[in-house]
Amino acid sequence: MEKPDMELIKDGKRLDGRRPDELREIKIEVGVLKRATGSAYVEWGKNKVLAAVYGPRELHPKFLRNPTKAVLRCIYNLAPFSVEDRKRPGPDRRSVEISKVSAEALSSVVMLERYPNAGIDVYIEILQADAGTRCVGLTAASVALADAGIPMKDIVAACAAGKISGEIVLDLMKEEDNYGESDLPIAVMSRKKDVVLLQMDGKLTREEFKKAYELAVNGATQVYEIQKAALLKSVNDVKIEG
Amino acid sequence: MEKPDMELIKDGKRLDGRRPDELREIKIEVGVLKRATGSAYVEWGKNKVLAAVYGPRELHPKFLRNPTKAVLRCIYNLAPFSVEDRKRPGPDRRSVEISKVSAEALSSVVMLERYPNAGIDVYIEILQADAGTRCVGLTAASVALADAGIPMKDIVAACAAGKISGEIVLDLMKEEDNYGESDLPIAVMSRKKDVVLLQMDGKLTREEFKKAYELAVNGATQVYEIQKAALLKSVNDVKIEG
Amino acid sequence: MEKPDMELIKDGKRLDGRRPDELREIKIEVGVLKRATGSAYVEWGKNKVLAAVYGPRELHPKFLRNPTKAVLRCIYNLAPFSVEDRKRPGPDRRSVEISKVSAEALSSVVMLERYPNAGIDVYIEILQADAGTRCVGLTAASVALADAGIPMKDIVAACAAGKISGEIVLDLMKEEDNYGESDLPIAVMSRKKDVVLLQMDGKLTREEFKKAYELAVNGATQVYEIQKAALLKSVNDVKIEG
Amino acid sequence: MDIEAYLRRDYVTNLIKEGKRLDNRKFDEYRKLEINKGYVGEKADGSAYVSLGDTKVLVGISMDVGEPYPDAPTSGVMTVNAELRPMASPHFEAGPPGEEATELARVVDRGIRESGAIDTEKLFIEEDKVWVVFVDIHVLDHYGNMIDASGIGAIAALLDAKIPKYEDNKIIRGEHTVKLPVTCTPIPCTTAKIADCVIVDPDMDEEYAMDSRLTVATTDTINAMQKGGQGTLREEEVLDAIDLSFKCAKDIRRLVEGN
Amino acid sequence: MDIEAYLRRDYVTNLIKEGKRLDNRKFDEYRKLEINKGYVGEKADGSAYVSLGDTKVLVGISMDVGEPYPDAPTSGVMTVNAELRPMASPHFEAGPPGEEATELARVVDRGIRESGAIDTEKLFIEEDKVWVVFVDIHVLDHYGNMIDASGIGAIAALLDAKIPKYEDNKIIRGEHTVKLPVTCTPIPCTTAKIADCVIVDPDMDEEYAMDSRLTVATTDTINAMQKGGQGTLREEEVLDAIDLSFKCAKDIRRLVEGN
Amino acid sequence: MDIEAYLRRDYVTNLIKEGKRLDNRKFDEYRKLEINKGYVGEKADGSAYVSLGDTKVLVGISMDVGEPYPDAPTSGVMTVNAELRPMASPHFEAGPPGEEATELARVVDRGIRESGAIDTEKLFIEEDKVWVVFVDIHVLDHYGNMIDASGIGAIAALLDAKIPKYEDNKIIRGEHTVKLPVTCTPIPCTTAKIADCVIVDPDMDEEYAMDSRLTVATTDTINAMQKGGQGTLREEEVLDAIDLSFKCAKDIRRLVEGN
Repeated sequence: MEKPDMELIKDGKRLDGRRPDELREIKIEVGVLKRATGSAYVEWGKNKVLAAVYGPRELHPKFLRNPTKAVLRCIYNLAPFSVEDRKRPGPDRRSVEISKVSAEALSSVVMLERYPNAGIDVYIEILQADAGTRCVGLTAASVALADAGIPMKDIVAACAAGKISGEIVLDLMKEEDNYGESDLPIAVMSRKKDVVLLQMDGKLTREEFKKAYELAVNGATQVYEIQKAALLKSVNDVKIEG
Repeated sequence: MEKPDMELIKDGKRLDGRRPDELREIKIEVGVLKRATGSAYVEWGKNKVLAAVYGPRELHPKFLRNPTKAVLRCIYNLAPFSVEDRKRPGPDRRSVEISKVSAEALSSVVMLERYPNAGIDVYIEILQADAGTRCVGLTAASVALADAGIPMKDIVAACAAGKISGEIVLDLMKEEDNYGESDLPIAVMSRKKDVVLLQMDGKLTREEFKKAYELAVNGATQVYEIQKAALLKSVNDVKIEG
Repeated sequence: MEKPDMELIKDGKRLDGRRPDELREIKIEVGVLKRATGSAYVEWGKNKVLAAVYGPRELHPKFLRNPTKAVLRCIYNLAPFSVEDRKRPGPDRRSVEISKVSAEALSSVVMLERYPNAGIDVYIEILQADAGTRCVGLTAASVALADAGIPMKDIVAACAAGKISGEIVLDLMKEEDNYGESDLPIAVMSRKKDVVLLQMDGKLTREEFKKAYELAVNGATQVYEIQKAALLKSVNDVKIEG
Repeated sequence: MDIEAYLRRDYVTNLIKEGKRLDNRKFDEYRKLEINKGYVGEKADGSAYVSLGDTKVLVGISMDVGEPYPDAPTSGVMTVNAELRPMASPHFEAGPPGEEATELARVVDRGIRESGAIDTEKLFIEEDKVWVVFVDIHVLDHYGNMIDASGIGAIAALLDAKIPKYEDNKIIRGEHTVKLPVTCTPIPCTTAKIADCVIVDPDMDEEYAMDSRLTVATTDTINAMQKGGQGTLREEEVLDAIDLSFKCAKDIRRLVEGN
Repeated sequence: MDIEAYLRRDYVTNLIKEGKRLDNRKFDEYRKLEINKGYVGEKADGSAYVSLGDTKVLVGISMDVGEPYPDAPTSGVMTVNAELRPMASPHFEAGPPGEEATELARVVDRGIRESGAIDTEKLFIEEDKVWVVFVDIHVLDHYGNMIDASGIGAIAALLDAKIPKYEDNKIIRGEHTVKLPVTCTPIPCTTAKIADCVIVDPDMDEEYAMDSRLTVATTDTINAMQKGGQGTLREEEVLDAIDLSFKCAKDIRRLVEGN
Repeated sequence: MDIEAYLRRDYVTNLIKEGKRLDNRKFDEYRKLEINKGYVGEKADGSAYVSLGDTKVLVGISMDVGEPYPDAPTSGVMTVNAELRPMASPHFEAGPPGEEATELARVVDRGIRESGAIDTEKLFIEEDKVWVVFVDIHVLDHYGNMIDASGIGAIAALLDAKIPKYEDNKIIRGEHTVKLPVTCTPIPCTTAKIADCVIVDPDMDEEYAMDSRLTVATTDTINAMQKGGQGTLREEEVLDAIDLSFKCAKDIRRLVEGN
């Protein structure tokens, strides 16, 4: 449990050469699956994540239906081979928690009241995991919702900040997550910057929190630009095809 | 499996100083929970038990409904920390069996035919266990049903008798249950003395059984007086409050 | 995993004295259970198998219903004591697969379109297992369906062929299955010889396959005669009783 | 089904009031009992197929080597499991044992365990290794009184059981050494209360009609009891049931110990 | 229920807009908190019964000996489990923990784990053997803010816990050696956002009305945070919630560390 | 959906009767097949992403150290698991593998196991320790013929797989020694029977329309076969399917063994 000391920042550079406030490389593809209503694929550092959306559609079982709005459900799943030590198939407690907070985050922006009694299902598959998967998953899911044509008040963009070797940095990768001092994943409505997901663990003073929070919001803003570009490209591609 | 010899009675007194026909100390509180329709808390020796009742209410799933009467369901649960070796959460076979016979015992006295299609749920939580928990649970459940205002033909009171060191005694505690020769938990309708729960294991001749049975009925009668006093007090308290 | 060499055929005879194209002894009884709509018991070598049919009856849960025809479901179950190393109760992956292909095979012959929305349940219990249980189960199930009076286009009869010690033989028993080179269980519509179940594993060339296939069909034809005789006898018995 | 059950219930109750039973049995009369020991003897270490009227139960014994319980390090282990197979009744469903199967298994277990029928001390192999006796009850046709059919099948199968050969830390399947050490023959006997009468061995229709049942498992003493059902019992009725159970158990025991 | 919930939601929201709460508390005021340590002390190795207004939670600690994690071979292990017992609310069902119970357990777990409250190095016994600390949260009456009641109960129960005697590779139940080594007292404090106001310790009715909640578990630093609900939070609201949580935690900590 | 499925079924069947397919393929023509080995190579010990037309399957190999089977103490162990992820089809649900996923995993397993493709003797480490090869099939987009896509993905991922470094009883994750020893390349090929015609590689619409399917996994011999569906097959049809499977497998094998 005790985290060994490890020098994670040297001469202002991190293990992978990034500056403290620098994101890993992010690549987004829209509409990658045939059966789903909408889908997106995100590569973010070594993370590889697929998100798919089905719906709005009939919700089963019936007792889950809400006569005033659609119910958005989310399943976050880690593929057995996505981590170095094989993960047993099926949901564990961590996945259940991430699924819950992700569904809540997306419900903040989707115009659920337009589809009373309906269900909207969001599936997030982590194909390769390297820290920050819940942020990658939400980022992908949000693009998939847009690809599905589901009306949203805003796009959700996510990013983490954290503290490693005493310094607040953006977007932790695996080694930084393992040996760092704290992690603060957030997701925001891209334009208003209101937070829709916020979790944190480790040790942060109030001041460190504020700094990390603002860094993460800034990261999410950069993520949003990449989401927007990918969506724009997909719309244009469709136009060209048409 | 073999029970070691252990002197459980010495000079007519049991390990905790009780006479053979003496109950452990019993304390009953009525209406201890806010959300439940009715509830009761029972301390009986070292046992600490909560019972709560919900209903009559709509019964789900629908195929369980009975158009001629309410269905009374019972869940008996041992908290993980209620026993010295932690019990894994979730029902085991023993709990399933006790839940079944407890539901049957309570169904004997509740006027189920007054609520066709409804469900009445009884929950028994063993917070600390020290032998005889099914009797403590039924005693608590019966008071909780009364607290919920559910009409009953009679109050169920329960008590066990058993054989230890060759002698028939009332209300076994943990060491007596572990090292004794047999155990006979019963529950009766308090006024008519008809038995609504009866289980037994160990070795008893017909004569020993008769003696143990009558001792247990007698114990249950004492338990009933304590139930009555607690219910009376709770009604008076309400009056005073009002 | 590597199968040790073992001389399974000596002087043209197999371990139990059978010729390569010879079936084990088969005994079929019809109508052996009281509650089921139809039932059959089959002893086949050391295999002992019961099959029972319930239905056509109301199908639950509702979403499984098909408005154009009945749904035939099958559960193949190996009793814990049916094999030398006790099998843990409950379905394993092998049982799930056999249940699926057995349901498909029987659906080929039952006139399901006569009973829209209904369910027909086939239960196969392997009481003692000695290789070829899926063929024995299907053979029994088909007789049980006939006993239940459910209209069928044809009777399903099943039999396996395989390759042991380099030779194609009929109806493998346990040692032959364990140490043999391949196994080809099939089930056919008895009159037209069309195959309704076909699985195979091991190593067979196309020519070997053809030989094994034709041998197995031939075996199934013999099985059919025994089925017919048992059904005839049961009908006559009924007449005599009446 | 419900209406049929209701009418039958009524019919059975009225018959009982007249002192009669549907199949003309006397109140203290058991149905025809047949026990076929060694039924699946090619694979199981012990077995018995029981027909109690139209109720059919197969019990198999499987022996394995395992660890003893920490509080009894030199004793073998017995575990009883019951499966109400869906073929046995239109009301049984596939899936893990429900409360009915659980109660059945536990009542059978208690009758055997509390009577000390298995001499578990003789199942010790070496430190941390003892024989584990799996008793698997397979209910195949449920026409009433599963508890007795299962309990009788269990003790018959145990009497049929043999201990496998064990060499070099391995069980040699198909070869056996000695019989499983069984010291006595506990027999469960169930009575039902219908219209204030106590009858023995209720069949399916009588189970629909009964207010409560009482199972008493006996050797020379009572070893286990279990009341079932939402009805009540008076002391005399309980004592009657005990007397009937001791009485019936004698004939059943002879049959179980025979052949 | 649904309509009642809807009306109450409305009523609570309007009250909050006027600066009031249903039970007349101030926005930064906690409900009455009572902690009864050692409540099930005859069997559990540590325990605490918490009443937070009408919310009742019992937490028990069970110590066992087990294997360490491969990546921390000399550290003891803690595991937190939460059961929302069906007696606690008409909306809870029997069965394995759902997403609400899972989140609850994980948030409590993080507050304790990340603060390093348990000195796990002192739970080492010998190679491949360490103490395992089971923290079992039993929610008995749910009248709002289960997370705080559970988190407070967990740390109180840990402070109450003692390590059992361990001799000859066996735990001697009922006898204890020293107290469980606890180094600090992490306290969770939950705020809710209703009608753009941030209030502390929401009760059941306020939970129906809230847009989102934020839990902040603190020692001298923040150790864990969790936002819940489908609403959003602005940066100032988050910072407000943090300040309130630090403030409330002081009083709560005094109570937890007392008696 | 049901009505759409019904109409499509009809349309596909009529096309087949005219000797045509929806996507203009010939009866013995496979869809476009792309194989991306090492797709998740940063974490998995082997992997392959397969696109078969619009059907997408990702297969990952995870190596672990475990115990051999008692009857093969010097052989490594392979286990195949398939997950029909709910993203892949509106008809798939989250939860443990159902009968479709179970059949898929078992058919893929048999093709590999029966051909002896993995040289399991080379996976022996020391007494009671062998390499365990987990083959995890993740179906991501189901547009027909999952079995072939999965079986092709599985053997491609095995060909991509490397054995991790193992030192001092520990696996060094991220470092590998040699390639997993694979001796041959079993290829499954599925045909479907529609309107008495046998076609290769059915897509989603053709699966709605088919009476039955037959999968044949081949190396230089047949290694595994599986009929599916409620239809029947005549001997000539089976033999046709075998010939087609041998033929198609050649091209597929070249692709699998390439890059």
